[in-house]
Amino acid sequence: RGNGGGTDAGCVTTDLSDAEAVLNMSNWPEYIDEDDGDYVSTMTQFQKDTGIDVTYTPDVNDNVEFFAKVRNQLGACQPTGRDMFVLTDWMAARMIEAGWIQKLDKANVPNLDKNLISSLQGVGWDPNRDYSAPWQSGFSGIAYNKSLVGEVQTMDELLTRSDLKGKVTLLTEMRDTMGLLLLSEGADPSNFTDDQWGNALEKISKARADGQIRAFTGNEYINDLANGNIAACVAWSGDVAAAEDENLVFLPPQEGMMIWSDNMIVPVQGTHKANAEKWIDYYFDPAVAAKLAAYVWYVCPVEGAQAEMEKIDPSLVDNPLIFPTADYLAQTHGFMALDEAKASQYEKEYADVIG
Amino acid sequence: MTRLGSWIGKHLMLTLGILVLLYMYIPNFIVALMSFNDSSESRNLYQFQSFTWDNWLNPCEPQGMCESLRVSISIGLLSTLVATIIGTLAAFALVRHRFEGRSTMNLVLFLPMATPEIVMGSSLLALFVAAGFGGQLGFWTVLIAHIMFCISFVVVTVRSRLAGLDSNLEKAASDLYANEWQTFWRITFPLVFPGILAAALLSFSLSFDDFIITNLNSGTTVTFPMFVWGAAQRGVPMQVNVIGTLMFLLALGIVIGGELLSRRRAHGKASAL
Amino acid sequence: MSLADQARGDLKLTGLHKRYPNGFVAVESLDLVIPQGSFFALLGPSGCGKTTTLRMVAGLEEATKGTIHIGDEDITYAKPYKRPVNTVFQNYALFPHLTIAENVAFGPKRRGAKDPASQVKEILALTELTEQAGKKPAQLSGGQQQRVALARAIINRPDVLLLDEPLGALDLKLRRAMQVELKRIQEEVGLTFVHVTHDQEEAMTMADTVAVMNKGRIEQMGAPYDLYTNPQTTFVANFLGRSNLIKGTVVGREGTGDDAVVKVDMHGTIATIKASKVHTDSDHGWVGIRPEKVLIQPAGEALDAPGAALSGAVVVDASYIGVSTDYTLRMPWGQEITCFEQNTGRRGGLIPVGTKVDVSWRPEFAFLLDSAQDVEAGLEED
Amino acid sequence: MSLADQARGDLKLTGLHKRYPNGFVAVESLDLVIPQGSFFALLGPSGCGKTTTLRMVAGLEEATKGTIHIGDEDITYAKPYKRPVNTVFQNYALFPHLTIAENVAFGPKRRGAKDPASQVKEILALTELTEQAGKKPAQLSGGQQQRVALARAIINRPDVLLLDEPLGALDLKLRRAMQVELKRIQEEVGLTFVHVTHDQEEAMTMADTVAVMNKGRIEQMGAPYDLYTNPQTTFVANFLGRSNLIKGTVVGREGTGDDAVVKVDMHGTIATIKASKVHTDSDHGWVGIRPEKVLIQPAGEALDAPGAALSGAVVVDASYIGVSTDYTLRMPWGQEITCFEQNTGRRGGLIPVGTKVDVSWRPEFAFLLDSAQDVEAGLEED
Amino acid sequence: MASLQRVFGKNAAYLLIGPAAIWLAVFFLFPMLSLLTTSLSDPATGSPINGYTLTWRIGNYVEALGDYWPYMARSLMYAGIATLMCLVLGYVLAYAIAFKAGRWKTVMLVLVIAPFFTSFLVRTLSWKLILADNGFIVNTLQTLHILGEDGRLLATPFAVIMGLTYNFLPFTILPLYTSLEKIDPKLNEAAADLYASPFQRFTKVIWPLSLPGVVGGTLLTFIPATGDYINASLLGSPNTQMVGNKIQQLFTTSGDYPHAAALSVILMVIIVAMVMFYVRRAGTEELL
Ligand SMILES: Nc1ncnc2c1ncn2[C@@H]1O[C@H](COP(=O)(O)OP(=O)(O)OP(=O)(O)O)[C@@H](O)[C@H]1O
Ligand SMILES: Nc1ncnc2c1ncn2[C@@H]1O[C@H](COP(=O)(O)OP(=O)(O)OP(=O)(O)O)[C@@H](O)[C@H]1O
Ligand SMILES: NCCCCNCCCN
Ligand SMILES: [Mg+2]
Ligand SMILES: [Mg+2]
Repeated sequence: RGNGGGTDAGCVTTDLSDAEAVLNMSNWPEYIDEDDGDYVSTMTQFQKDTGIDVTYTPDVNDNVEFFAKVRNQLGACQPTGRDMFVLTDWMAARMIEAGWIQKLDKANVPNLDKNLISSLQGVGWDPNRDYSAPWQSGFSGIAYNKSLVGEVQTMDELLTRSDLKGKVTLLTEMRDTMGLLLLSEGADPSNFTDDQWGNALEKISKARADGQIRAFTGNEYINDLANGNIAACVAWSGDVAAAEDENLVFLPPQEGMMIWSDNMIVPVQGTHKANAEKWIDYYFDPAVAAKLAAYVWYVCPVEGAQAEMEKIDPSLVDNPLIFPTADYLAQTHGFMALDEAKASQYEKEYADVIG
Repeated sequence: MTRLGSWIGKHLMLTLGILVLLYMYIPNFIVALMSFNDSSESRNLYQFQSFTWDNWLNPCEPQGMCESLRVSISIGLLSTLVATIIGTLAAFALVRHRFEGRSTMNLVLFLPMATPEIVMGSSLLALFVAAGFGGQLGFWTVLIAHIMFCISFVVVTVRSRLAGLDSNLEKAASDLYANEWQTFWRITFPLVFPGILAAALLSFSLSFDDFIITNLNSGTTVTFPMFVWGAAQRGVPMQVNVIGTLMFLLALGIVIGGELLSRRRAHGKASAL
Repeated sequence: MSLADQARGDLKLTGLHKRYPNGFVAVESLDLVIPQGSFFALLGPSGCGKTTTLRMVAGLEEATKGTIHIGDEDITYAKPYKRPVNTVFQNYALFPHLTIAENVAFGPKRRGAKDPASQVKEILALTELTEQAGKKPAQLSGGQQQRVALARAIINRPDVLLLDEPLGALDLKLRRAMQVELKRIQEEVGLTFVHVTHDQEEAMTMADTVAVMNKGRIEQMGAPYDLYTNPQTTFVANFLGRSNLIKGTVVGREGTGDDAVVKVDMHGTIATIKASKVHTDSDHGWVGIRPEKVLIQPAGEALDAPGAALSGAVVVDASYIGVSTDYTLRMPWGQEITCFEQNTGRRGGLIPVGTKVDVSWRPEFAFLLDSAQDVEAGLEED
Repeated sequence: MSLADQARGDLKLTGLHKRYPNGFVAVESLDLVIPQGSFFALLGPSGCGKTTTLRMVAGLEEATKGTIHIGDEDITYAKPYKRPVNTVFQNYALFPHLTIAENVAFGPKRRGAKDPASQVKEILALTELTEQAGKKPAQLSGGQQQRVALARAIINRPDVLLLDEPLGALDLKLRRAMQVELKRIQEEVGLTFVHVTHDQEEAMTMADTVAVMNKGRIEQMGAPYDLYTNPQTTFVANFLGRSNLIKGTVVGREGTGDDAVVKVDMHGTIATIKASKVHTDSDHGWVGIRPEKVLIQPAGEALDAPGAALSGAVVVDASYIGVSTDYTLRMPWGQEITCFEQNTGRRGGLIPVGTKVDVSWRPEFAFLLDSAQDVEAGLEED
Repeated sequence: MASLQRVFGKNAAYLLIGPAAIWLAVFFLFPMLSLLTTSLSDPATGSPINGYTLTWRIGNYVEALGDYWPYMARSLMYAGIATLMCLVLGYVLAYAIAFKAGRWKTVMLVLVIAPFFTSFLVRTLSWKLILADNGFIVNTLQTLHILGEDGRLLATPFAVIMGLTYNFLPFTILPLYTSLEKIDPKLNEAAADLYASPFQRFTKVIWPLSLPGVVGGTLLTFIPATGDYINASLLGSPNTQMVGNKIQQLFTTSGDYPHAAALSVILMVIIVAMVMFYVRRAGTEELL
């Protein structure tokens, strides 16, 4: 059911890519490599190769928050000022369903079809990858600062251990935090009941009331973790390793962890779709993908990147955070697809507990 | 008692006052210090690592920061201009004229100052959305909002200056053959000007600094405070401290420079003859 | 070099009336002719309408009735900036943001004068302000500011210059010095000055003509000497200087023309008063005698004044003020009267309180006022 | 009912000195004894240190040297709120947020008086303010405000009441009325009043003792009559009233004791001056004659003063001020002197400008001052 | 002619006031009205994108108050304490500037306003740095045993209130200064002369005369502080969230405009009621 304008109303602009060699995109913080001394980042290289001037804004901290920022424009068929967003699967699905996302021109993204890893093909919300292209995948688990506290193995420890009191953060992303809690409840995040949901929520509520939780965060947890303002938290896999702080440890809770993917999508009023497609195609080149993965330490969605990694940093070739084995993937879970009513019910309940 | 001790005893209030002032400057001091922090080595942004000029030499390095600064300054200047003009006119009406609805107007002018920003910002957002402008949120809606909340402050500032103006001066001017227009431009305006200037400065700082109302009505437009807010999520780039310090020094420079200039001018003219 | 080279006219106020919006009538049917080139002083108690009158002349207030003419021109409704009239305001109202020279040049520039700079120079020299030209008003002393206000007005060579207590804010010594200055400048430029003041001495020493105003009307006007020696109402008698007013009954009128006199019985003594100084037709009246006309001598000593002499008065107070002494005497009929005596030194000291004295005055200086008038009129009310 | 029921002491200032932080010495080694219960007036030109002196007595400014005693108690460094001294400030400094009654009750309440209300009632009655008790200061007239300031201070029955130009802001008529009031109250309550004023007439009529201050020192003090008739310096001679100072050379000293006199040659005329009025040891001096002691008569007419008489003077200006006339005379040696003449009416009018006159004065009223002193001292500087 | 001029004069007043009146009517009063209608709309049938229809749903208010009253109470308490702190600190500084600064008056006044130009977000963030758990201040306090071993300042009510105090201090100081500066120093001397000790001088003279500034300054502090959420966000924890956080969250992430609007209206009503009561008590109505 298309919400608001969408494609039905013919809300697609003409592509100005031929005239304007620019690309405006929003992505999550700390999600791309940066120039440093002699090191030339993938993005700089892309701009050199294509002549496209990229304005890259790392302003996505939380899917819902970002959605709130753009929903009015998208709904009214107004430009958001962005040609591309990188949003998590469920949010990408919601936007595609609303008719706010442009179809990619397959001819322009040959690398996508050629190199997308099999586990990310044929997702229910975009079976042919007509609308989206994965940027990175990752896991949500526990991180802690080992200079401050001992190992934190389970979510229950995280929420109750007294040495962590007031030094724990959880993510504002409902699916990450609640997924882990459902797991610790013994429930399956991809298929759970309202009761299980309620129990999991109660756990947070209690921990919060006890003063165990210091904050609900987006990506900013990483600084506080390094600095010692927090001792342990729910974290995203790549961030911890990429922080290059030997005290910071990421580990899957004993109950298992969550997996997700972030996807590049082009909104209907994005006026530089062809440039966006060039970007997608470029990042689906295995060499580029390997270079990016070596920097951000997230799961690389590009087939052939593992081989290219050999040339860049052999020590990373077997890193399960980047190239997870089937075994490793066995302990990961996805979050149940929710219809609109359930989604907004859960989101409201979650918001009330964390806000 | 030591000499310092007795000085402090005699100047207790002044000493305490200076302490309060120092308290107000603790963050500014840290901001200035951090603007010289070399953060390239480690991503830990909470500690002073080592000294560098780099941040000052490349203030615009962080993606989007200077763009957001440009947006903030444009909005600041535009809203200052419009609010100052509209507000000054209103102040004149309120001080110089007795008209029906004057007290209502006084109330309407007071209200925005008595309304929490979150309420003002959200009501404006509700209006924009209800009026079908939800999609147009951005530069113009922010500008409109800023003008709105600056007007009251301008009126209050200019009004008090105007009320203190000796009305005999205008009468004297008209006695000396100045018509209404000349009286305004040669006497009233120059005398009220310091008040207008103060109002403009206040407007600019309020607009430049605003986050709450802006955040609600900006859509995807990013102002400097919004950039900082967003950047706080990933660790504020040290260049933000450069901009913070720079703006502060600029303001201080303008005010103190203006003061010195006017003093020197008064002095210079007196000794010129 | 006199500035008064053009022919100008007299200032004529006819039936001038001012009712303020709140209904208060500040000026009531005022008639006045002020001859061109004269120095005219307007005296009167606070609130009597002096400022209102001046403001109507300047055009800063609109008359509700009556007309204002300068020469033949009716300026009753002209805009203030179109009138050949300038005002020196009580608190000067100098423009604080302009230098002295710019303040002075303000009028000429508005009128598009050809060479304001040289005019300014000339006027600043006249008012001895040349050295202050570049300063701002706040940098000047009170006296200097006063001169700037004057210069700023005079430079326009208005037909009429209005001065609303321009010296009110100065202390006594400075005030006296400024009076001399003002008078000098008026004589030099020859403009018509209309000067409002509370200070009687100031009015009398400076003006050609003094008008005493009371409750929105002119009570009496004339040359200072005439006004002082021959007041027509108790108000004027009390307000302009001091007067001893003693109850009297007319017992006869004699002579004609310049020699006509009226004989008045004053508690048993007969006083002879010139008909020109009699301002009542009734049989009762107030005999007015100025304190300096009251001559006294301890009882029994020779008293050198012809005419009325009385004995049986007692000194009840003696107040030494250096140049003179004020005696308060209790008269045989109980009334207290005031006597002013110059300390010439002839007496060798003060007359002690309690001394019995004889009192006399020359009859030609007494005046007779209407007994229906309030004997306290013109004295400070609370 | 007098309030002066307790025994209090004299106010003694000894070697009092005040240097302001900027280095300016406002008061230099001032010695002064003010007897208990007296009305003392401090006169002096602007900036001479009067206010500074009072503020040191009140404790609002700290003396840099010297001591202040009341009776035997040293209060030099006492806190202002612990001194038995109160001040009536120039602009009254009434508390705008308190009613008149609350203003007046302020002091007693601070001291924890038992029944402030009845004290306030009494004082308000004394100062005729009973009806104003509930009003705020802004609702009162200037004169009423002045009385509140007075009441607020008097109610505390301080040993010493300081008045710093309390009448300075009032207009002349009101001022004269308030002087009478002030004097009445002082006599009624019997406190020591120290009164600073610019107005000489005020000082002379009100005070038992007048001190003339100049540049941080007391130049001369004494009873008004003594001070006026026998000034010791040109400053006092010029500042307190006016003086004609004429160059003279001592030609001889005669007699002894009370009869001792000094003979002075004044442009050819010999003046005989009492030794008690001679304030110089040198051979040259200024002979001082007060304008009211200068008697004139058109040349040839009889002049009734014994002693020195001169002819050849010419009237160059006559200024009529009602009660008297000021004549300016050019003397044969070119100097201009001032003559004050009461308009007794004896002369029948003014002496016209240009008239040749004879001049005389009684020798006992002349005084001789040191020729080393500035003849212009005490006159208004610009 | 006279009356003609008067009519024109009146029109001039309307011409002058017009732009401000229109601007505020359209972009302040009207939005407030629109906020009111949104607050009475059904959240179920509308959305931020498609708008809401007025159904007079009072339930929004009941729910908003029921669910969020702790936030409201916390806001009022934090803002109240911060306002008191501002009053104390601000009074000291305003007093020093007005009476003791001498020729440094202007300079000090400028220094009060200058920090405005360093974005307050930047300054608030640097408090986060200053108060960090492993920072100098916390360590010192721990060494002095003022704070326990695992004691902290950040993410406590203290940090939030301190942040509010810090950020709104200039708004207290300026009105205070304006009214202190108007007080004639002679009044203080007169009080000293009339046996008032320094403390009594303050309570009986200076303080009552500065009341307009006290009222103005506290209002300008309390009102925005109550609605603030930045300090609670950056320096607080989930347990120190203020009503502003909630309103902002409902408007943005939750997209629940009716409840957000209802909460805003409640906040506004409470503030207006408190202001009226306060101003009446302080007897400074003419101030408004
Ligand atoms: N705008 C006004 N509205 C109503 N009444 C006024 C107005 N201006 C003056 N008055 C009243 O008119 C009367 C005359 O005022 P005016 O200023 O002319 O007196 P004045 O003679 O100049 O007194 P002063 O010597 O005190 O200056 C006073 O009673 C005053 O209160
Ligand atoms: N706080 C101060 N710092 C420096 N100099 C001062 C200060 N207060 C007063 N003075 C100077 O001290 C001198 C005496 O001042 P004071 O106020 O005592 O004079 P005054 O005799 O009362 O004068 P006036 O008659 O004008 O009131 C003046 O020259 C004045 O400029
Ligand atoms: N630093 C990059 C973090 C990317 C996180 N993506 C979040 C997905 C959450 N479900
Ligand atoms: Mg007047
Ligand atoms: Mg003084």
